Amino acid sequence: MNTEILVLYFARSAEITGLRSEHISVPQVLTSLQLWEELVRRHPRLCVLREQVILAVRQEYVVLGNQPVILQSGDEVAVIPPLSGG
Amino acid sequence: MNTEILVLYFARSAEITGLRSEHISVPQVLTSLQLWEELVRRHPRLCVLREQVILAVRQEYVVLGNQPVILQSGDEVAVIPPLSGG
Amino acid sequence: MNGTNRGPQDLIKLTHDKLSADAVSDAVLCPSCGAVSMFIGTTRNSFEGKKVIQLEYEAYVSMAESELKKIFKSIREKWSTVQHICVHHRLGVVPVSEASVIIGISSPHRTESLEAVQYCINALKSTVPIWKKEIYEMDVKTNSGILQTCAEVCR
Amino acid sequence: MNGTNRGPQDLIKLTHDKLSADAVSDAVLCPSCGAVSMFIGTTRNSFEGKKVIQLEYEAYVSMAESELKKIFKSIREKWSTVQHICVHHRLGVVPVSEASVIIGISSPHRTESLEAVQYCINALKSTVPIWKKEIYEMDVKTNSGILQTCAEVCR
Repeated sequence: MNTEILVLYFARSAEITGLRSEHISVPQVLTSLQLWEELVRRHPRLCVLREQVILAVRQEYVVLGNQPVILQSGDEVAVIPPLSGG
Repeated sequence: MNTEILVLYFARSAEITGLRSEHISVPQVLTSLQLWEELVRRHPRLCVLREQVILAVRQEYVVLGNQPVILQSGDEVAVIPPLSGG
Repeated sequence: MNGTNRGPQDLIKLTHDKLSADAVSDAVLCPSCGAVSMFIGTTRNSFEGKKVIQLEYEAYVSMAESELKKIFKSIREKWSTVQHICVHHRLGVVPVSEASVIIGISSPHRTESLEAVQYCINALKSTVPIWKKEIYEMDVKTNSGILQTCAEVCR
Repeated sequence: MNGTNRGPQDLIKLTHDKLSADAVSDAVLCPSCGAVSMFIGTTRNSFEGKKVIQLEYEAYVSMAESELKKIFKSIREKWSTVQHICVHHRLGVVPVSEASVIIGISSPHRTESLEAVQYCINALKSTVPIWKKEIYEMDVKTNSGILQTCAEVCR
């Protein structure tokens, strides 16, 4: 079953997609890597970030891998390129 | 032979002697301990500082002991109670 | 504010305004503390040999605040006598030489706040979702005398 | 001042005026530096369980300046990338919660200035001829309701 989530793009991922945020529909249960691949399917140029990027799901960091992600309607997922604050 | 030096008193030593500075005549060559004892002879209550105090001769620290001190006319000697700046 | 003893304060501000060292030091001052340690991150005029004109910062604001609170919590676990902790981070354009971040931490004695500030800036840089983008001046000679700018994402 | 690259500056001020964190951070800012680390020593409201009303500082001024210069020299030997070093120390009466000393050090990267500030305040406390005297509030009950002050030399 699918659910609608809000995806936030920051830094280089925002430049690549040309978006700050978008609502998308994804499976309720998937791995963090599958979630990333879903984003790359929509924005193929995101693939250049593959080695550097992590996600934040409901404001908690999640590395790309086999870790299961369980999503509910309205959940916030963010694309997190390498940090450079301070 | 004696020479005239300027002695500066700081912190507790200034309170004890009631002086900020004074000119005194002392031998040109003596040990740092003898120099201290010369000051105590003039201001006996300084003796309470014996275990804590050091001197500064021409603005360089000198501990009390057998170290020889060679003084010239006008030299500045300071009584340095434990530091507490900062 | 400084006349009374408040409980330990966690103070966070993400702002487009210019930062002030006095504002941060005033925010963490307390009558029972003898020490305030601070770190100020400023915009450098060069990065990897290229001339930087200005920096631009963006943040995932709500998560940045929650990550900062996690850092503050772990500071209080490591240095229990730390009193107030304040982080001001600037967003948007920051010209060269101006502060992008100011951290201030107070403690009764100096060692705790000195160590905690060092920990705080290292943790901030590695875990708080904030990004800077350097705006470079291109080499004039290779561009027909026209000054151009080029935006790149900083690692 | 901040628009140009000066050579490394050693800045010392012993003053009876109120100190300012902004003044010190401005003094050490430089366009090629990304970091300013600061330490602010403030007057605590208690010492050894007694209530402190204010502190009074005195200095052997000329020697304090020469000892500070020795510290700056050894900082530059230990951390060669340190850019500007500034120490402002207040003299005379300093009310509770106000700054008695502010140290600011700039460097291209943060580690050097963070470590150098820690070294600087420790060295200052152990080698610079400055003394503080705490002015205490006596216990009212044991003094027939009359508030008295008692000057003692702080260790």
